[in-house]
Amino acid sequence: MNVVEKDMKKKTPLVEIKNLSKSFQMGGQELKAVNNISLSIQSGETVGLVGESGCGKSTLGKTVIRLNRATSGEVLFEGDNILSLPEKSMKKFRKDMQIIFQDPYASLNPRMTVEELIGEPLSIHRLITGKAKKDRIKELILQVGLKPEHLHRYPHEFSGGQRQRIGIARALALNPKFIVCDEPISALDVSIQAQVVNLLKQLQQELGLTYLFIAHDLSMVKYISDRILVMYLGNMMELADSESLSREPLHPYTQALMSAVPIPDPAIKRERIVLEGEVPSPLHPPSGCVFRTRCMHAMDICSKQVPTWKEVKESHFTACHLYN
Amino acid sequence: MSKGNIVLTKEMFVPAEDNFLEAETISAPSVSYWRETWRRLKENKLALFGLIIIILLVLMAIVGPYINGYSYFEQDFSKKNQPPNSEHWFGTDTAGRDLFTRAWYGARISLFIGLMAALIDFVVGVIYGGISAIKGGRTDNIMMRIAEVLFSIPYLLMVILMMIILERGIWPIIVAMTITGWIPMARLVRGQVLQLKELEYVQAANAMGAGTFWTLAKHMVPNMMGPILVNITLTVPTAIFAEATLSFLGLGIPAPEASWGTMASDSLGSILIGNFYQLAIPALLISITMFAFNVFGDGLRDALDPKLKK
Amino acid sequence: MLRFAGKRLLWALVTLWAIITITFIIMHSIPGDPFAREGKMPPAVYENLTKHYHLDEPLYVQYFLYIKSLLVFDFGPSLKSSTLTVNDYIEKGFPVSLHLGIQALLLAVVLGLIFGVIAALNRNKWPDYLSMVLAIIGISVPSFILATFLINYFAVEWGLLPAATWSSWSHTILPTISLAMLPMAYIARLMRSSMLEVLNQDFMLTAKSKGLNKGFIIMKYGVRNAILPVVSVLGILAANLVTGSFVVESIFGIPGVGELFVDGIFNRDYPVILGSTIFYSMVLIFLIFIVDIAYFWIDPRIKVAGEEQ
Amino acid sequence: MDNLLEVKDLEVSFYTHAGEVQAVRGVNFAIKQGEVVAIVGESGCGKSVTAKSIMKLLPSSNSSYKKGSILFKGQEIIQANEREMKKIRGNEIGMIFQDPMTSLNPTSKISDQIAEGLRKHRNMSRKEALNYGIKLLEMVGIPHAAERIHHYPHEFSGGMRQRVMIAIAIACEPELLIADEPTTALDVTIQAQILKLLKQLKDDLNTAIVLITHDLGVVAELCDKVIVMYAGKVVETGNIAEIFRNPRHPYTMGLMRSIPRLDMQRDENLYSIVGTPPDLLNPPKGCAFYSRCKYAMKICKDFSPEMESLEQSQKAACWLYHPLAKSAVKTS
Amino acid sequence: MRKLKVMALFLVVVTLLLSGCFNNSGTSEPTGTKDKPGGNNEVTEKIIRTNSGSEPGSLHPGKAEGSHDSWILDHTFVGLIKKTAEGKIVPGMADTWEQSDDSLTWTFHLKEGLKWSNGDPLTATDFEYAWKHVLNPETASVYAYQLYYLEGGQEYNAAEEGADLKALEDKVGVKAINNTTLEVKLAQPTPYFLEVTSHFTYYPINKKVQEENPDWYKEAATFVSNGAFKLTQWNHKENIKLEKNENYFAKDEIKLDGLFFTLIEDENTAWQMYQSGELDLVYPLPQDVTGKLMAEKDPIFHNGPDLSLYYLNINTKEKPFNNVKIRKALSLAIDRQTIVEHVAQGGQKPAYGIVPPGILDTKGDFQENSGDLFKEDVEEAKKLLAEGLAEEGLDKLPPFVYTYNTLEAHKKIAEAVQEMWRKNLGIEITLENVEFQVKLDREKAGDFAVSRGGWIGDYVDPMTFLDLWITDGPENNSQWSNKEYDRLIAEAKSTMDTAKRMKAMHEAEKIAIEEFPVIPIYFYTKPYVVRETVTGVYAPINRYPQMELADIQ
Repeated sequence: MNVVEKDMKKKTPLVEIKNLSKSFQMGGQELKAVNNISLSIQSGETVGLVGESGCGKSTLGKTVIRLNRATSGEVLFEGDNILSLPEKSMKKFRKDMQIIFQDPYASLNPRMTVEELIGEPLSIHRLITGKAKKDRIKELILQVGLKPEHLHRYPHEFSGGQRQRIGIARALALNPKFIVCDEPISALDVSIQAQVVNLLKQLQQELGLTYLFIAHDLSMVKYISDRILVMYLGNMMELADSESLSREPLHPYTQALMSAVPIPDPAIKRERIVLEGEVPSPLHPPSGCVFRTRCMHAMDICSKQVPTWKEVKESHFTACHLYN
Repeated sequence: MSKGNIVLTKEMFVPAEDNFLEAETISAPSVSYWRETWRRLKENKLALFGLIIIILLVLMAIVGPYINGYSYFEQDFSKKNQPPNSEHWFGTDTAGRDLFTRAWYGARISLFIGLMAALIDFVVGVIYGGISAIKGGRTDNIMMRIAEVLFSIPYLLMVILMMIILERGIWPIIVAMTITGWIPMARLVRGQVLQLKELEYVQAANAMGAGTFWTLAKHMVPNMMGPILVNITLTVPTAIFAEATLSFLGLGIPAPEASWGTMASDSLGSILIGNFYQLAIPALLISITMFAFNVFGDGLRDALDPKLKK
Repeated sequence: MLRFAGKRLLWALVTLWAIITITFIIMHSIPGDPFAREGKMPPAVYENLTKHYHLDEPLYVQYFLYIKSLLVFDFGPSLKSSTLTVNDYIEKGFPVSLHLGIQALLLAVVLGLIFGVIAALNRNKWPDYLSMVLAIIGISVPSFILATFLINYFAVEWGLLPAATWSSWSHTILPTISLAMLPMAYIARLMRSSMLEVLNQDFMLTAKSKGLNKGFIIMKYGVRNAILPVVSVLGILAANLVTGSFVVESIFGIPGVGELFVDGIFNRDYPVILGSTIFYSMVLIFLIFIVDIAYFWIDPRIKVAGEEQ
Repeated sequence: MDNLLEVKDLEVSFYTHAGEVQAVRGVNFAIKQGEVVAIVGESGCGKSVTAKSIMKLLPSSNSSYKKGSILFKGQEIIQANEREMKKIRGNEIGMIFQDPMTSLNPTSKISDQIAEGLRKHRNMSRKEALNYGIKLLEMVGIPHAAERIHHYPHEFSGGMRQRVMIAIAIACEPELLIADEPTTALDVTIQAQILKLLKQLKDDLNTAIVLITHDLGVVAELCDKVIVMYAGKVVETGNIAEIFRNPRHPYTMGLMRSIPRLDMQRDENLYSIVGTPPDLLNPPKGCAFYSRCKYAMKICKDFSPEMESLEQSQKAACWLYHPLAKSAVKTS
Repeated sequence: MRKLKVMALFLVVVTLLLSGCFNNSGTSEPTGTKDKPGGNNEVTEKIIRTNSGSEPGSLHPGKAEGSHDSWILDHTFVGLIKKTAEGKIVPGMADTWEQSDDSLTWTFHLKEGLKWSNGDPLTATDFEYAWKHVLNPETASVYAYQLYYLEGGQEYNAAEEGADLKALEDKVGVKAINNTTLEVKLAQPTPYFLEVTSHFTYYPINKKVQEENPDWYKEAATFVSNGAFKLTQWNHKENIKLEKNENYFAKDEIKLDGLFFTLIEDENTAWQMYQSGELDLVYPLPQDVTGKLMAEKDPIFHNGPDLSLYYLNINTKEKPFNNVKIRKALSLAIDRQTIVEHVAQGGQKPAYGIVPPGILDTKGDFQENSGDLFKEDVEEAKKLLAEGLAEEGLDKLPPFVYTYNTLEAHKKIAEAVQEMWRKNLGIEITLENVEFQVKLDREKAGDFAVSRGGWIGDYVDPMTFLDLWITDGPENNSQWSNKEYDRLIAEAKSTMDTAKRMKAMHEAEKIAIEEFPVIPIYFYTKPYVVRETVTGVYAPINRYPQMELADIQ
């Protein structure tokens, strides 16, 4: 992808998230899972979404493709606000956006054969039937590196990685433009993770897909993403090119995340930033900067004022009082 | 590096070309979920025994009333209160009717009541519980409250109401069985749907643009079948049991038809004059049926629960 | 906790109101008349009776009159008894049904749990089969048959226990057994499946890895966790037991409240129908509330709704 | 040899309706006092089964030790009866499980769950056990331990629960701690905390640790020795420096190379091992890795390689290191 | 700590249960004759233990209803007259009485020195007060119509709202002339009036007690009566204990110390309690047991006559049952002997008429004098059916429904009748059991074809049966109407001439049997068991077994 292309697409983002918030009601209290997120995703781009569990990244992913009802904000898909559409007209958009789930065991209906699983989106949209459908399914299963002989088997007969590939094939069936990858590799063995990531990358190149890639593991995200958004407690912490983010993480949280990644090399000894404590309850987020309770640079102002989101360097945004 | 009898040659150490062909091969034979369940069920001898009894009962209900040439209603007072003998295998009742024929005729009615009650419970329960859980929120709340209220309204009052609305026959009994019988089923389904709703494959279906009905039919019902089936195997005997209790209150099926419940309640007095067998026969049949369905249900539960997989 | 209780109370009142209203409608929509009988009743007598019990008023007036008297906890008179009011019936009958119900419940719970645990620990072996067969016998014999058999053998044939009535503790044994069999079997089955599930949990392995004794593990790790589903059904079970069983009470001649539910309906004794329904619902709602509290007590994970830390 | 634990030729099988699953097919390793050994491999490779075998925690109804021996301080575990095992479990060997969310009894307070082992193995009074429990919780880094000990598991987060699990496992100061994927279910930041804790424990208590993981990153941080398992067998062992510097078995190489590094370029393709591990119901008669191996040779299909010493402590089971195989390596 | 708490709770519950909250702890359940029939002689108190269905609705004579209420009232109260075991009328509270020539005014002279069980003197005023109390519309007495024989009785009871009740009350034809003289004025001559005064609505109540405490009848402690026994213990819904009333005028005739009624509804259980020695007298009995005991001629078994008829209503307004031949065919095709012998099993008498035996005619028994008014004849029935169908233009009897109310005994009879009709006439009918209330409702609405009916005589006179089927009679569910019948009944009602009355009633019965508005099945009996050690129990035709004069050996 050359620079010119990139610039062209920049003008018409495929997905534009504007001030998106999502709250849940918990025993009469409001849990802000996603708080005021804005993000544009260009066509053909992969945006990584990183944060610890419970930071709202999955909720964001699901809200963007309207698996959850947003509390406020907009999601423009090719210019249309899909959040305000009636359920009926939403079906049209469903073809263009898909999701791959985290748990390869839970995301496939155990009572269906692989053929039924992959063919399901085709059946729902009644796009093609009969032989055409059979052929398409065969094509899909080959595309994800499995064999047609697997079509009549049930999910439980496959290994985690194979299942994840079945899930990918299913997501591809409708030729979507945009896929939310909701931690697709977290549940897999390291050796299998590479398989899946390579496959996703390869498909992106072949089919021009756009990904929102959610993970809690920076190393893999960094590898697959063009840009990375770091979230903490439902809030945006930092957004940048994956290169510049890993080279020069600005937000202390990002720094800690980077540091936490274990390096498979006993020779490298480094001083790790180990974050103390746990993520606070999202029911009672800290005042001001939500990260301040675990931040080694926390200042007075952090508890009083919410840091503003600003572009500290070119295309490198962060919300931290350190950069005020 | 040679291992006793293996002779290693240089040719063996050339790169294998076709080794990747087997990389994704699954060697185990394909086993579908239901076949796996059936196999596990077969291992449970008691459950299998239950199933065989159920099949036998159903068979006897079909052919039993024709076997020895008596009718279920013909009275012959000269032969009343005969203990089981070669002519009347189960003996005769106080009106000289053949108990063997009546018992199997009763099996028809009792099993029919049981099965219909289960079927209606299933249909109503799945629809009600399903809608409640899928709609969620306020609708769910209201629907569940309604069920709660219904549960507290005197059962008998509704039975009598049904008997009046539906007139005579077997249907008021069946409706009476199900009038609140579906509520546990609805609760079960609701719970299951709530759980399944969160499962990723259901969400995946939503993401594909599947409608409510599709999700319910394709993903939810098949995956709830386990608990539902188990519940059904328990509804059948419960309905048979409840019919017996209604018979005790005199609200059973109309005479001279026989159900196990009416036979049992009719012959309660027989134990007082030593005609033990008149009560024992329906009581035993009810017990055997309950037993069969219960052990089968238990076995089915075990077989269907993948967590209990060895 | 108080807020929670208050909320529950409010809900209970709304539920009760709905139950009263629906029951009121149903009972007036089925044919029959509390004063109808096989005999001549001159119209005047009939009118006097209906006037006396306000049954000549339009239904909505009767409804409001009833609700009004309910507000002072007056369930009204019984149309069939000029001696006892519905309040009297409940006051006199409930302690008896309660006593019998608690006894049956204790028996059912204790035996049910034991059978269930034994069955689960010996899954698909003979103790499992044996305890399930025992439990299923409990489920399979309708209580009216069981009661008749029990009286016939224990009282008439062997003379070990009194046949019926409610006059000493030995009189309570047979009805307790008759009443307890079904819930016992139910609890045993529930406990078995719940216990099987718990036995497969990770923490069972943790317990084992600590080198604890098997009995200790089974009790503290197994039963303690497996009992939760049993507790959750205990509310309805207990409500049904302590409000009496018509069958058992009428066979044993026990002066409980069980007969109210059936006799009231058969006699079209409207205040009794309503009174017994409300009474049952209140007991049910109360017991479910208690069970929720108990649940909270047993299962620390459950936070009572509306009560966040 | 002052080996704390010695596993020799261990073979463990499970029996399912489909037949015998040979989960562990001959495993050898030894652990010395205070040593940290990692057992690495994909899920289903038998590493967890090996760990549970050491504690005799496998369900007796459908599994059996086929062969081999497990010697713990010279005592044969396989022959030990329940009474003897009870003395070992929790007392001399502690164990941490993968999922801290399900490994604690949800209906008991933490205090009870810690105290149980102490009271049994150390004959402590209730009060002593409680005080000691608080000390343990402080040791594993739980703030306000004196107060928190009275809480229930669900009141702790995942990371905290894993700390509690660790506290329980080390309560009786076992000489061996088996950690079965202790960080897999945790977030990276929490994983870092737990690893730090384990490292510190090892230093403080001189406990030998068997760490089971599929994540080589974790191994590099903590361990002295690595055992790589594949399809129920050990395919490579060695000390950590050797293995990371120069992995010899193609499977180990693959594992190493499939980990993305932060310094990797985006357009570089990740190395990946194709395919899936074989079904242990019918294990291949040759090398189990044959169908996924880039260097596979004809011999690998039919003959299983033996473990071969390659470096000081490094051993691998691969035909590539057979004298006859030189040419084959070159061509790949 | 928690374990301790749980243990403590458990102990509390268990102690609570074992100590028991039995109503009658402290009060005694009599031991009576223990164990085997034949009893033993260790008994110090002579108490008969028996069963009395469910809790009495009321033990106030003016409010009571139902037979088992009256059973206890019979033993606690006594009216103006009493009846002997043979059915003879003897003085009760009244010593003598006379009627005016027009038979409209009766004067009763009470015995001297009568006392209530609490020692209060019993006067004629108590009778006047009691009767007027029953008739008072505000009392809402179910059996008020039993007093409609009195002049002004019906008018008072049927008073509209706002009417001058006092004035109406004063017009009621009962008056205490002095303490011992009661004057009664009747609305019309009533030949069986004397008989009627033995009904419990005519029992006196203690005016003083009633006025001071209107709830006196609800508990044993405040209960005041004038009969052979007084109520000393009433554990509601459990049991009732009566003890000998020392103030009873004929207390010397009373040998028993008391009666103990266990309130148990289930007949089977009651019989089992007899078997296990917990009861001495059981009525009613389960059918099967009756049959067995009768067949074995067990000495404990007794069978009294009963003033009641089992019959089937036929809806004469509905086609084809408007056809007499069809009705008759149905009746003739029923084998009553079989029903009595094998189904009802209580030694009942097949009914070939309407009036049960036991009612005095001018000479002998009314029923015996009537004789069998028709004969069962299957061939005749077939012929009649064919003719009837032809007249109605039908070739087959359309299927119809036989409605009976929920009771084992009714069901068995219905099944037998169904079979007989099927076998003898080749007709198929459906049986429908409905709740009693629903059956009444349907009958009132004429929504039935054939329904089971039963009638218990209110007083011992054929009229209590025969006036059921007058045109538009309240119990005329068959909706049958026959002018001649109506005329005969009216004639019998208006005359005091016994011969004329009886003749008219015999004729009326004949008409009813010719037209079969109802199909009589059998006349009930009253089977009961009583231990052999108990003597002197007798069962009057319209009463439960009387134990007043019983004794225990």
